[in-house]
Amino acid sequence: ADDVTLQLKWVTQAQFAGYYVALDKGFYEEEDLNVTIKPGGPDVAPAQVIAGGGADVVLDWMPSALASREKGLNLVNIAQPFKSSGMMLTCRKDTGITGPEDFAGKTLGVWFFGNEYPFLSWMSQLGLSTEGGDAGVTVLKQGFNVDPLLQEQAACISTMTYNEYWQVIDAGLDADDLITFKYEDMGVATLEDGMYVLEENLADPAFEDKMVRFVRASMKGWKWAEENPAEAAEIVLDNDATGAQTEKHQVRMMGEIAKLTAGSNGALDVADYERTVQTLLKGGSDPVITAAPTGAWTHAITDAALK
Amino acid sequence: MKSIFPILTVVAAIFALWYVFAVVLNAPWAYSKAERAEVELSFSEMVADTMAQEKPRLPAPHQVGAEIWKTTVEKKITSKRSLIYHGWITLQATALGFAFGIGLGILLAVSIVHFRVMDMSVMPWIIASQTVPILAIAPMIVVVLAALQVDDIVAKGVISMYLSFFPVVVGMVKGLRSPDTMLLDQMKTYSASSSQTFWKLRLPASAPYLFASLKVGAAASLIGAVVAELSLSQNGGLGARLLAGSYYGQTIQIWSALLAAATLAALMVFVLGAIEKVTLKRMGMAQ
Amino acid sequence: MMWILISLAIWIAAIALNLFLVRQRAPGSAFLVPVIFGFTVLILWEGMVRGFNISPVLLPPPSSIGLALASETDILWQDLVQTFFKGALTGYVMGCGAAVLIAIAIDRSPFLQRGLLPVGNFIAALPIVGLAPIMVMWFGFDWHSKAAVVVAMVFFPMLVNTVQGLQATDHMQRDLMRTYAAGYAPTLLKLRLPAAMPFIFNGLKISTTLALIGAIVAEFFGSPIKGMGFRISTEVGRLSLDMVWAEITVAAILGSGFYGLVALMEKRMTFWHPSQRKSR
Amino acid sequence: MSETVIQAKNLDLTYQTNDGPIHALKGVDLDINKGDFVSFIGPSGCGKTTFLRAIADLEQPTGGKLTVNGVSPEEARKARAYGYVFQAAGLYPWRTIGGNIRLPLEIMGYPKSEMAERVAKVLELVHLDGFEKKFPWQLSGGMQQRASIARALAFDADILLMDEPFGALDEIVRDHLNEQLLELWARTNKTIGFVTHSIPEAVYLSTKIVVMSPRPGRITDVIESTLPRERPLDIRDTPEFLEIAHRVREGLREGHAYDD
Amino acid sequence: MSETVIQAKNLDLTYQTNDGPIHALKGVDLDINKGDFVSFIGPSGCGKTTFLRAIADLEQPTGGKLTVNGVSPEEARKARAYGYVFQAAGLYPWRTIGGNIRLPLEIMGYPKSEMAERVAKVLELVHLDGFEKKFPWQLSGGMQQRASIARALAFDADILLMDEPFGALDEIVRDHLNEQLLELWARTNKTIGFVTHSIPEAVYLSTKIVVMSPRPGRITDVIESTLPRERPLDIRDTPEFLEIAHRVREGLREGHAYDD
Ligand SMILES: Nc1ncnc2c1ncn2[C@@H]1O[C@H](COP(=O)(O)OP(=O)(O)OP(=O)(O)O)[C@@H](O)[C@H]1O
Ligand SMILES: Nc1ncnc2c1ncn2[C@@H]1O[C@H](COP(=O)(O)OP(=O)(O)OP(=O)(O)O)[C@@H](O)[C@H]1O
Ligand SMILES: Cc1ncc(C[n+]2csc(CCO)c2C)c(N)n1
Ligand SMILES: [Mg+2]
Ligand SMILES: [Mg+2]
Repeated sequence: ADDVTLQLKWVTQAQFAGYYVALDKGFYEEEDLNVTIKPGGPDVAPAQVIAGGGADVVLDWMPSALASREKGLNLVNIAQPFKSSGMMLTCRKDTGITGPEDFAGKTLGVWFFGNEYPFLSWMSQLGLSTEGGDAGVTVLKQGFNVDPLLQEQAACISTMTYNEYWQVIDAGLDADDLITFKYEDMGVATLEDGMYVLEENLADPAFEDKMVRFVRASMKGWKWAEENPAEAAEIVLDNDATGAQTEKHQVRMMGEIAKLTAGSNGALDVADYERTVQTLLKGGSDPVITAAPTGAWTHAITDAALK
Repeated sequence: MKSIFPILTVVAAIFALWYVFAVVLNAPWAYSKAERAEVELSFSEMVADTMAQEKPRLPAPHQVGAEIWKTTVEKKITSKRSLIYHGWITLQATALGFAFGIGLGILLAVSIVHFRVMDMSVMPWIIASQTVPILAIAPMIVVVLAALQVDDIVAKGVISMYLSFFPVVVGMVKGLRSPDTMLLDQMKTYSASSSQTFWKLRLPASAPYLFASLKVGAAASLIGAVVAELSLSQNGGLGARLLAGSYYGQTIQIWSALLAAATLAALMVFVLGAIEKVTLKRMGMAQ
Repeated sequence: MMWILISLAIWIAAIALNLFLVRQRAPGSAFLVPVIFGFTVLILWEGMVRGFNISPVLLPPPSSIGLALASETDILWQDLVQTFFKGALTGYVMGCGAAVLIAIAIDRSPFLQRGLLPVGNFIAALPIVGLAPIMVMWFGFDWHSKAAVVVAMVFFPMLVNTVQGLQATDHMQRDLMRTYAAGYAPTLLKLRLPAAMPFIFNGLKISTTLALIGAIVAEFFGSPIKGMGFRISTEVGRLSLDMVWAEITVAAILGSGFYGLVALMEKRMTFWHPSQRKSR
Repeated sequence: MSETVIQAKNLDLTYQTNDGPIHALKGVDLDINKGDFVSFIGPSGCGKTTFLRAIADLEQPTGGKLTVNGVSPEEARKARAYGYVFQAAGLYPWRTIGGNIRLPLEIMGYPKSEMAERVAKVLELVHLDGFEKKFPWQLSGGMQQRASIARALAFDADILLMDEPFGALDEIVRDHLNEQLLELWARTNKTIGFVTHSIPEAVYLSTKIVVMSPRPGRITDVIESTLPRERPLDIRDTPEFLEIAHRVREGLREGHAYDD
Repeated sequence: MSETVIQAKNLDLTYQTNDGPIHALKGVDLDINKGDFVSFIGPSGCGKTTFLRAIADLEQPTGGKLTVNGVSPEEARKARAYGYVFQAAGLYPWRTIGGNIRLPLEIMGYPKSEMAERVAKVLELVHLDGFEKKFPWQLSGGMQQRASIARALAFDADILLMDEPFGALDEIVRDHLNEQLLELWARTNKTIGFVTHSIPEAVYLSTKIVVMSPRPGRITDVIESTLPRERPLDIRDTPEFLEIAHRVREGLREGHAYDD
């Protein structure tokens, strides 16, 4: 069997259910692959891991991947199981926010570590400075959890539809107390959780073949997970080394994830790609990428895998 | 044994303070919940609520205690939800890192004591090395070591070593230099070789210093292992547990992982203290 | 290959130079020798990175770190003010000050000492990375929480050292005070505190590095969009490793400088202590 | 007749140690009068230091009765009746010689001007003028010991307790300081308790020589000196002196065991 | 005639310190013959220890010439010619008394069986038999000092250098050890260099008394003893003894300054 190491972007959770399902259900084995899944964490940069040779494939958000490309690390998107973005800004209604026009003068929690690009782009489209003051917004680097919103340290925080939002709800705030701004709806959505490999590796036909099989098995896993959310969540829980996840949360997450993967067969939609690039190029004073990248994606793998 | 009672008193005082803080820190959430539900909270209802929140700002001691009980006694130790399981994983990395740290520390100390060049050129940089925030470079170390096909546990050990070798170097240098001039001169009158001086004088003389710094180093290597597990969470461990808890705002879980880590450190210090006592007694250095 | 050979050659030459300097006991060698050593490490690093073609997103060569240091001074300075002066220094002063005062307070009670010291050691063993998110939760994301983490980090090492120091008087010195029928205050001021100075400084020195690390690490768990810890964690995500290392360099220089400053003060104030007098 | 300053009646002092009790003093009876110069001599470990410390309220007797100036040692200590010179110099390394001598004066609240005057006076007495600004570790062992004597002399204690103050000094300096001490004693009429290992020193200085024997520490002989109060150095060659010395030596040689 | 073991010619030794150079020895000339017992006496800080250390190759002379057994002190040290007793006992706290005495034997590679024998012999010599298994801190100061002397005697060094070995002992014990030392010396014909502060001790023990004066350390007098080699303790009351003692005292009193 061929060895493949996959580096996740975050800790083991239903966000990555497809891969765990493929592993658990033997889909990888059927393709004669021996797959190792490495969970990530708050300070694991997948791009760095693949550069160091610690992984064959990584999951990453497209803004980070394109930024890495500009830094000279040639990442190529080979598959895109996530059709839509799950990122949104969740605000408390009691701060008086009813729409993006009310952001001025407020404190907003944002994830950095490469996740800040769509946000910065959005703010620059809204014409809001991120330097604070009455005319701009005060940005705070949000940690791993939703505390800033609960503690009223921020008016809004970044959340994922499938994760942090529900943590806010679990903490006791009601959906009626909250107002959310999905990046999809704001027109600043960027592609999340694509599979990336190094361009130079793709030159090797053996590697390419390995990836074809990997993508095929992974997509099989994803579709299985979409259809069997409860069992998929169970598989994720079994694979969580920390034993910290709860079933309730993972089942719910799986349900939300299924909404994001729905509509993707794994192949990158070029229109989505172009929209992401456009969003990033409009990134204001400190743009993520300075020019439209070339060669940042390929359909070669998915074409072979999905035929 | 004399100190059991004072320790218990202090611990009791800390628990009392802890409860007070738990009430004070958790009260705002209790009130805001009540406000949204549009009910009035009496003081005792408020206190009761602060003792039983799911994600309190500061969990009450009994909540942490119950969680620890649940995750140690009531879980099989092979379960991923058992703190003992995670503690064991962390302990392994700690032990490895500690062993590396002792080795590197003693090696450096011996060469610093024997070679002036080492003393002058390396010592300032050893101090500087400790001002580098380990949490910042831990992920990079992990990536680089993974690239070199090094086992994960060894990578954790290396990070843990980074923190633990320092106290060992400092203590050992002090210890190896602790024999006064007279004792060294005496060796000279015997025309002892420098290895004889090392084995018969410097090394035994450094024993008390070594133990003192080993205790500090043990705690440091545990911190190192926990930090490493933040970047290398796939195998579990108390650090991964801490991270997961903090990611989901599970304060009770954070505190129980924290207490488990501190207990682990205390255990190691205790064991080292016992070894120290026996060794020094056999060496005749403890009255 | 060239790079590797050249840097190895320079490395060997520099070691020989250092050996020579040390043997000659040349004036200024206490300063020169470590500096030369540092430079050789940098050259070796540069040579290896270039020679082995290591990707700059893994480990940048010192030259590009130097470039970042020179070109991004504004950001570096702003981060330094936020992290060092606001977070670390405030926490350092408050934590060390409180520890000394409390050490003096419990010094009169052997009961408290016997109880507090082991518990203090236990708490000092708490991994602060675990404490940091809690402090951010309690004290907000700005520098106050960073100072709080620093306070928590330096408090117990400082307490333990001071309590030990206050007990460091020998029997005879205390008996002497007794024969003078000296009260508590004069004994404290004229005997115990001066005798405790070497220990207090020991604690202060340990705390310098702890303070900086604590402030930086705490920023990983939530911060405003400036500060050394913020920059390090953000720039890793952007793969700007040169900037990351520039911040690390600043941290190391700052930490060593802070340590050196306290060591200098120690030399001034405990000039009388044997460890400061003989140089062996 | 003359006023009794220190009175010990059947004094016991037992140290409790892990290995069991050590009887440092047992059934000690002694009267010391005002203006006496009393030397304690005896083998190492016989309880000389212990006795001095008990007088100064640094140890608590476990039996018998001890009064100083008619009151308990503790009250006498609180009334600042003692000047004590320890077996080792015990100077504070962070204070200059002058600062060390000033220490008791500061604590006892002497006025500033008087302090300076007193420091200068005692420094001269022990021939350390000019060393006021030096730190202890810049002086030789002998000079340190002299500074510690100066410190005990700087304030007006009625009772001077000295535990082998001259042990670390060479013979010439020792002779000189012996003379000085006698002179000071004659001038001030202090009561002095003095521990020494040297028989000639004990005989030369004292009006009363207390010979002790070890375990449990007992007084085996109390010799009243027949020498005049006025004592030139060469009194040490007189037959009278030698006779007393002989008696002390005999007293010592009794109760002596080689394994101290 | 008799063979010269230690020869110093115009010896200088200057310490470089932060405050400038200290001339510890200046123009020292001295010959010591095989089997001599030489005492060094002089005020504190005059360079006695420094001279002994120079002989043992623990300090480097800065001028003049020093030979030991015809070779340099370093070669003599490497040939293990010295037994050195330091001013303080300097026993290793982690070794028993027996272990401490065994230390030099281990280093010099004596066979196991001989070690035990030698340890037993020297312990008996200093009256410490039965204490072999005790640790230093379980002994009184005097016993420790005796153990340190035993350690220096355990191996066969031709030259024994002793720096105030008996300073911490009381007079009776001291007398006893003086006798023992003389006996040992007579039996083994070692060459002994001995520093002391006590005039009677110097006179009682030595064949040659070297009187030194301070800063810079010089030899002011070398007195060849006229006493017979066989010396009972009461030789100290003979006029001959007193006369030598007087000469030593005079020599000391010259060059003496009180500020050591
Ligand atoms: N703090 C103590 N605890 C236990 N035993 C003690 C203590 N101090 C002294 N002793 C013991 O009491 C006895 C008398 O000791 P002390 O110091 O009075 O003797 P000394 O006559 O002054 O001897 P030296 O001439 O050696 O100074 C000794 O056996 C000693 O070991
Ligand atoms: N390592 C050193 N560095 C600088 N000066 C020194 C050193 N050792 C001794 N001295 C100085 O050299 C002089 C002679 O010292 P030495 O120890 O030989 O005197 P000593 O005759 O043995 O005195 P004592 O009787 O007090 O032991 C003294 O003034 C001393 O301060
Ligand atoms: C330091 C840090 N960086 C990024 C994220 C955001 N993030 C990356 S992947 C992912 C999906 C999981 O919900 C999320 C939220 C974070 N939380 N903390
Ligand atoms: Mg005594
Ligand atoms: Mg000397």
